[in-house]
Amino acid sequence: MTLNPQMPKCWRVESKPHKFCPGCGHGLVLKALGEAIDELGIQDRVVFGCDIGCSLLTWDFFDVDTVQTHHGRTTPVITGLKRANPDAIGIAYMGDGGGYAIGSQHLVNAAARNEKITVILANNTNYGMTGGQMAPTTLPGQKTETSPYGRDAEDIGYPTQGPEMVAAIGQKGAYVARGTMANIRQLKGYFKKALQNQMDGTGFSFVEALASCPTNWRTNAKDTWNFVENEMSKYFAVGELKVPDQLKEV
Amino acid sequence: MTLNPQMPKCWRVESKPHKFCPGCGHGLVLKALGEAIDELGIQDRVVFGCDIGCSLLTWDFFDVDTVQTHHGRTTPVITGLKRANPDAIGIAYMGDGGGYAIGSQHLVNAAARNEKITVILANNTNYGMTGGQMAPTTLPGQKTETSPYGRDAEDIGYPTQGPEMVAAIGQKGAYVARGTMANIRQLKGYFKKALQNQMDGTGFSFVEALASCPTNWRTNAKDTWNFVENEMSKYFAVGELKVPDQLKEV
Amino acid sequence: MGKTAKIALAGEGGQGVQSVAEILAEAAYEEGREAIYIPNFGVEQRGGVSIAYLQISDQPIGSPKFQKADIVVALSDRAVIRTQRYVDERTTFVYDTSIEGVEEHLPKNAGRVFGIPAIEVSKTELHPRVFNIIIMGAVIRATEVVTLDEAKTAIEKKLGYKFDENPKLREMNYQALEAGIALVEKAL
Amino acid sequence: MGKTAKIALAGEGGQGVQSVAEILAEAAYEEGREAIYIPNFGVEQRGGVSIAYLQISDQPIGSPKFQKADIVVALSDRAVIRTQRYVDERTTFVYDTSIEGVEEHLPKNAGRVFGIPAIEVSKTELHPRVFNIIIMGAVIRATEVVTLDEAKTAIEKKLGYKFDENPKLREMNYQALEAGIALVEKAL
Amino acid sequence: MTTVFKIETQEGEKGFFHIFPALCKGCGLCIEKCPKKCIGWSKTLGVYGTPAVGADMAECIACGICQTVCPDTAIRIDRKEKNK
Amino acid sequence: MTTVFKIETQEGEKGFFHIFPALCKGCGLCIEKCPKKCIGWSKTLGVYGTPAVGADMAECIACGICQTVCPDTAIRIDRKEKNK
Amino acid sequence: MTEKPIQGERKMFLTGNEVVAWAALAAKVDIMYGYPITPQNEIMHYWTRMAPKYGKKFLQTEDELSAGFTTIGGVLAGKKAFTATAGPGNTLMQEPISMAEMMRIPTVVVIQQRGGPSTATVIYSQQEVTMTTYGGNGEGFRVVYSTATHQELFDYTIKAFNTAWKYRFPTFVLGDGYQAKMRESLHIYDPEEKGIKLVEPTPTLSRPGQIGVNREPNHIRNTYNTEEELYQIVMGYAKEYAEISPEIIEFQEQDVDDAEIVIVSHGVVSRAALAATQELRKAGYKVGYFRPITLRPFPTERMRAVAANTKKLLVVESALGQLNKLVLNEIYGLTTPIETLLKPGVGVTSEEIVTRIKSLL
Amino acid sequence: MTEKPIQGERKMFLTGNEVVAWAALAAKVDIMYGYPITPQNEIMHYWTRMAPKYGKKFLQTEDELSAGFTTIGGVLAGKKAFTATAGPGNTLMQEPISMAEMMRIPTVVVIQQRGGPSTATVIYSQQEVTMTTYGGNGEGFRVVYSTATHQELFDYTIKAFNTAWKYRFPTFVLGDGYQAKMRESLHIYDPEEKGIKLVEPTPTLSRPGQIGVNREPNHIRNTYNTEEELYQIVMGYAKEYAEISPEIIEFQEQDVDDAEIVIVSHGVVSRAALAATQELRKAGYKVGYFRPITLRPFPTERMRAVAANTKKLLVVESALGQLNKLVLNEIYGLTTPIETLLKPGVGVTSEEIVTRIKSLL
Ligand SMILES: Cc1ncc(C[n+]2csc(CCOP(=O)(O)OP(=O)(O)O)c2C)c(N)n1
Ligand SMILES: Cc1ncc(C[n+]2csc(CCOP(=O)(O)OP(=O)(O)O)c2C)c(N)n1
Ligand code: SF4
Ligand code: SF4
Ligand code: SF4
Ligand code: SF4
Ligand code: SF4
Ligand code: SF4
Ligand SMILES: [Mg+2]
Ligand SMILES: [Mg+2]
Repeated sequence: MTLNPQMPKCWRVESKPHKFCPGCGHGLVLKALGEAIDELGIQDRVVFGCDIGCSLLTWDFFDVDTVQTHHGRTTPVITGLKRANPDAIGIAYMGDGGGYAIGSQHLVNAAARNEKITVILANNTNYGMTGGQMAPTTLPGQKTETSPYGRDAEDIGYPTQGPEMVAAIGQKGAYVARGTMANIRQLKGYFKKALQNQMDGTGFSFVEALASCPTNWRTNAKDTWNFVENEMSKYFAVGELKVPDQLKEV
Repeated sequence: MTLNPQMPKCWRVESKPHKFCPGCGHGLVLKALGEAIDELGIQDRVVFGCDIGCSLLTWDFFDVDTVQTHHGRTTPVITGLKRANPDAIGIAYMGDGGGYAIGSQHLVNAAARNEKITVILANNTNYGMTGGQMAPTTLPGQKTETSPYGRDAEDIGYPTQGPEMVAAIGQKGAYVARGTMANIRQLKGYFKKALQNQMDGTGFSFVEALASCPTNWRTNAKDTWNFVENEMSKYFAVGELKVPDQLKEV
Repeated sequence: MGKTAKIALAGEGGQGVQSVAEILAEAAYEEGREAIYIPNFGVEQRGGVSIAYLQISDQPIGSPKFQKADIVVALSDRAVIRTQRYVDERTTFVYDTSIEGVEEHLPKNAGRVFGIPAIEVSKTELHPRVFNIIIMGAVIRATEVVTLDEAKTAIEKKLGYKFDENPKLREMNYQALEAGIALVEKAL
Repeated sequence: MGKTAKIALAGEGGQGVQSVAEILAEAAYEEGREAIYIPNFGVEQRGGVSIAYLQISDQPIGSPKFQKADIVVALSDRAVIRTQRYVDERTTFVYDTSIEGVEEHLPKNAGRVFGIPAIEVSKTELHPRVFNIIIMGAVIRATEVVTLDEAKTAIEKKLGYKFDENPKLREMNYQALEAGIALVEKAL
Repeated sequence: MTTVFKIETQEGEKGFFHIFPALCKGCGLCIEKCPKKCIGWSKTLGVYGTPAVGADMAECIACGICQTVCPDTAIRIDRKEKNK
Repeated sequence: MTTVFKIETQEGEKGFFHIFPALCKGCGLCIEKCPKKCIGWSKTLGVYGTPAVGADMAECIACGICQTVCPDTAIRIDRKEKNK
Repeated sequence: MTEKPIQGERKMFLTGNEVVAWAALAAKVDIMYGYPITPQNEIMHYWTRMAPKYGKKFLQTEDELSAGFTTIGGVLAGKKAFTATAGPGNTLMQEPISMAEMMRIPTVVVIQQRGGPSTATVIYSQQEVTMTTYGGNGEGFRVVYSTATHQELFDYTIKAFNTAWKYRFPTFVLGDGYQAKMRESLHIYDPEEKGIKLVEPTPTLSRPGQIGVNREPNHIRNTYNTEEELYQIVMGYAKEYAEISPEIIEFQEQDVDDAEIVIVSHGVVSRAALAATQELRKAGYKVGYFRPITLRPFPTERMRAVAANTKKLLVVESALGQLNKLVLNEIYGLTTPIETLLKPGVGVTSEEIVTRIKSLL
Repeated sequence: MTEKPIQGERKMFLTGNEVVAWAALAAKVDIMYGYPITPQNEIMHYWTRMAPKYGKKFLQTEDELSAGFTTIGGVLAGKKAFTATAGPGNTLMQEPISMAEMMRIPTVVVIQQRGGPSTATVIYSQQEVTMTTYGGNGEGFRVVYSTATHQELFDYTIKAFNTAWKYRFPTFVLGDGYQAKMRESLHIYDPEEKGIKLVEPTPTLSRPGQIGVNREPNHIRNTYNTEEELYQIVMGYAKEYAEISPEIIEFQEQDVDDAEIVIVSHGVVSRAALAATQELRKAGYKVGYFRPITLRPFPTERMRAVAANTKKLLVVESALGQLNKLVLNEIYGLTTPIETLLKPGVGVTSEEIVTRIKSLL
């Protein structure tokens, strides 16, 4: 008997090892997502859209129908698809740049319209794909390629509070949470609720996941964990921000 | 002695009567703004930017330096100007469509970066300039040209809570309020604080003003007031949402 | 009428020139003729002059706008000024005589220029609300592009639902139509 | 050398081919010669093969990329495959002998092909971290585009600040450079 | 101010009601808000040819609300000083 | 699954530690998270030519944390059933 | 609910925007996505009034980027989807359409041109020709129908969906503010009753079936890793586009055979050009009329033949030479002199053309 | 703080993106606004490292729309401001640049072209020529410098600010991914020390003084009410643009006088073309080289003269005929046959050109 890796069933094994860097948080986030899809048994119905950002590397990541879209535009593509085919389970996967910067009008308006889709956003405090520029989520003092002397929060603000913003504009029936790669079980739970909420037709679902980018952070494994667990958590509170009634007992 | 109309001093008399429809809320909002500018004595320093929307009709409304920009893009134009010349007092004036739909990425990111500018948004629950289509702020059941059978909140959500969203993403030092044309004195007070906050260099300032659009609402004077005071107020709570410390005693 | 009749109607926002043009176009269409009606529209429509461009012909019609009109009807001071450009020596220019100080703005180059007291008549003899129907009557008489009957049918189609509620309205509209015709006849 | 030397260096992300190319380019530039160095870059750089294109000449250089290289150095299996396209009958193709099963992928049409045990040497004789400097030595010897001295100056410029902290490093780098030269000499 | 607007003034016990017909668009917002319900349509035409407004000065208390709510600054209220 | 990954298995008292070198990118995240600090670099090379990992099975408690935190599913832990 | 929107053929007197909404219903469109902009608004107004009666959908998006990308989403779901825009909205629409071009997504976009550059006027122009045919960071792999009458607006809107779904290149119906807002008569009809086959849409994503059992997942992408990969893709598209072009190309002409001067125009301006041609012919002038209906692909072969066979061309348009450039791109090598009558942002009347032609002959 | 960034002249070995950042410093640019995109990122990286040392500013915006519009804001404040982008970012940039075109705002944008359409590749192409010269819903009232070497990248970036502020048309420096990422040597210098006068920027808004006392407020607009108003504006711009074009136009040529075939190329491809020309000349082939440096305005007069004087043209570019269209637009009436070597999204080497020329002669 050959033993196989403990990959989620919906991961596309032919494209593994995946294209992310060593230690990349995207891998962990997508493992949690894959398990959530498996456990809900929805592989056949999922349409996965990935943004441009390191998320683009997932264009053949899952054994589910997948569309690699354009930077910031995954939310409208999945929205349009879901509106046209309400039976599909639409997942829009993106980074903090794609979701909070160039695609923020789509995010807040999809939330405002209570689109029945699930948006998952990997917050790694920088623009990973383009080589580590400042993102809306970059921490105060954090050095990036476009904040070489550290982000000056007086001048350009503190990190964007995405789920808080979405919760503020979110509607009755919306599900909003922030998880972390440091707690995969919890993160998977959030993903399951976010997908269940869509399947129930209740409302918009949004989960931010704190994720590592060791390449651009220039961190070793130890510092990577430290950054995720101790630095990011100073600014980004993990937990559920909005849970519709029908998911409360879950 | 000839008596003159009680126009704010900074109104440009040569362009009056202004170009708005009879009973248009923009006129009242801009009266409050004009008085705020007068009382602060900042006419020479103000740069006023107007959006495309009925606000475009203000391109020669004030005797202040004015730029008529592009639909949704007033926030970045004023942001860019303020960054280049911090002595200017930048006002970005727009409608609910320009601010919450096509320009929402600019609004939330200016708020997130705590840009030292003042954004004023006239919420008239529709797209006035283009002839009365649904806006993010359209009330449930309200008929517009693109919601001819009334806005279906189940399908496309309840009205966007703009100031609430801005407050959620807003930073320390930000000023956020919602006023109404039904209370001009209060509205003027909000505008003054919003401008003072910019002059103090404390943070981003945002005021939404509930405003009438009798033309597209197809209301007579009575129904216009009724809609502003009784219908809109069901969904839009007037008041201050975020007041930085230095303005609290004002 | 082999040739295309070109008509420009201009007035203030509330004066209803667009519906006059639309009804006339519908009437011509129902008569089986070719008609193009195009409103002017722009960002200043909020407080601007409203112009309706109407062409009626027996042949397919070219450009929806035209350079010079056969007949121009201008119902306000600003309308008189804005429509100058459509006037040449073949144009009949009709204006409302109640516009204050209009004389100095009237086109010098028009084929003929005459005023009708339509606002006055609507206020005193009929009702301000049928002012535009008087104008319609005037246009019908001045251009003869549609028959009175077709005009009535078109009005019926457009406003019939209101007439059903209040049959007196129908009466008043027909009177207005005829008043407009009469005004032009008197002026001619 | 009147002619332009065209060099393609390819390896996995961590193997440092880009800095080898950059240092060589700097060395040539410092010698007063024309040099163009361009890295490959693409969305798959995350886990992809990294290629450095280097041209050194006495005249202004045309296109920054080229069709066929004078020398190709490929340091991994995938690098061997990806660089096939730059090989023709005038190309010298250098690969690392420790790549498992590489033989079947080696280009058939290359002018000459030879392997050097650079990975091995770096692991056993020197230190994995100077692997790329060994490669640099190999390239210098195989192409003779820059002198040993200039290469040393360029390394000094690039890594000098590290050497200041730890002078032993300088020693090791120079040894690596010479080791690379020796490896090629042996293979030739 | 270089532009001068024609003014029509009505005087009452508490003050003056001035209307600038060239600014009045006849929206009626003032009529609705007058606490004394003493504003009505006037014979004078406003800027768009619709009636401007006037006040019944027997009723007007010169509270100034009409001035405040006019989006076009077409109304000006001048209170008479109490002591005078 | 049509793709088969080569596997290296280590057995300990509590269970099996399997590593798929073709999936291991040598990021070290597992090493940091092992509660027993019993994971280290192995002689086997991973997919990028960097060392893969292995466990000191004397220490390993088969808690599975390393499996959970590996972004590349390169580790598989199989616990031995208690009763067996 | 499922009643047919149009039974048989009917003469109607409509605005162009109404016509588009009717045509979309006739073409069995499932969903419209849109963002308001003058002069296109009434397409959405009519659609939102009529669509629900026939089980059709509408989504008003937050901007034109979203309108374009949601349209793409709708198409990927296998639905006939479209959007409509104008001017600055068209500028933004180039981003989603570039993606549709890259990924061969059969989106349909109706453009009602207005004045440019930027916000300019909300009224009318033919200044969106370059952008609609070749906009974005691509190579113009689109189909563009430029209509002149309400009848064509109806016919070509229906056709646009067939073209898009058959060839999978984004397809535009290029109208303008005049066509949008004016009323004239036309015949509306059910295309299938007329024997026009409607191409069936098929889903790219969210297809029925079980993955690994009776279907494979579909993975579609917008990004390539190497220059060479991209080159293959683009050249493949170019080849395909060239091959299908003869099937798509349409044009209209009159009196060109013996013409000493041929008026070249497109869209609504060609109405004036045609009227001018007729008037001048009556007056004995040897004038011809040529009008590309497809601006992409361009009727190169016929345009060349016409140009070669006459003494002069007069290109007339409500833009500063955008049609003229398309012509110049295609007829190089000829020496027939070209005159132009270029009126960016304003209408052109037959009188002007007549005057101009007379001055040229 | 106020120390000069560059003293005298210095030879350096830099990447193209570094060169742009240095050039902007040399041109006394006050502020850069930008959004990351490959292959332009390092312009921002270098700028953010160097700028604060010289009291310069930077703002990273939420997208390219914002980058363009904040740049407009900076310019209106009277500061030298610029942004840089590529590919899909350039597509979005057309919206703000259309406004700059309409309102005559002297924005400067550096483009490092990458593969298209849409996201495509992050690497290289010359597929943004049509969009950069004529993008948006306008008439192409812009200036576009296409550079080939790092020296030019430096020279023309400096010049771009002068051109923009002198003529008040939006000005582009059109590079590409190769130029962005490659390292080669160049001389950087302080332009004023070299006698190059830098045009002083002036504020449009937020000017000093007291309104009504010693200044009037400025009101600038993007919208017009009637077609005729807009027509006046656009035709006025067209006239002005035509008048200043001769002052702006630049091109480069070699061996065209007796050439039997002339290679036409621009940007980085012209390096290969020049090398090919030299090689072929050495081998005795009568080959010439012509390269427009300004793609807008185009060197029409000289291009026509060159084309008229040779037996054949070979247009070479890393796009599917975008330069070719610019050429065709300008040389109509000639009959010199045109051949093309079109390689969308991939580099062109001198070897390829040599081979092609040999096959043509
Ligand atoms: C319109 C457009 N602008 C910019 C880019 C360049 N770009 C690609 S990915 C990216 C940012 C990625 O950051 P994020 O969304 O946080 O994802 P990450 O890579 O960090 O996971 C940017 C700016 C682009 N592809 N398209
Ligand atoms: C890019 C772009 N898209 C669309 C439009 C059309 N447009 C002009 S104003 C407007 C909406 C105006 O609504 P709002 O912002 O609420 O202002 P209001 O007129 O209601 O005051 C729209 C959609 C445009 N000018 N530009
Ligand atoms: S760059 Fe960062 S986010 Fe992107 S794959 Fe690498 S580690 Fe992950
Ligand atoms: S349309 Fe509405 S918002 Fe616009 S001017 Fe008229 S009343 Fe005001
Ligand atoms: S001042 Fe007061 S009482 Fe008098 S008219 Fe105005 S609102 Fe009425
Ligand atoms: S005075 Fe003012 S509020 Fe009253 S009707 Fe006139 S415009 Fe309206
Ligand atoms: S199973 Fe637990 S104890 Fe064993 S190696 Fe993994 S993390 Fe360490
Ligand atoms: S096993 Fe997984 S977590 Fe551990 S080093 Fe390898 S890839 Fe990283
Ligand atoms: Mg990120
Ligand atoms: Mg509004």
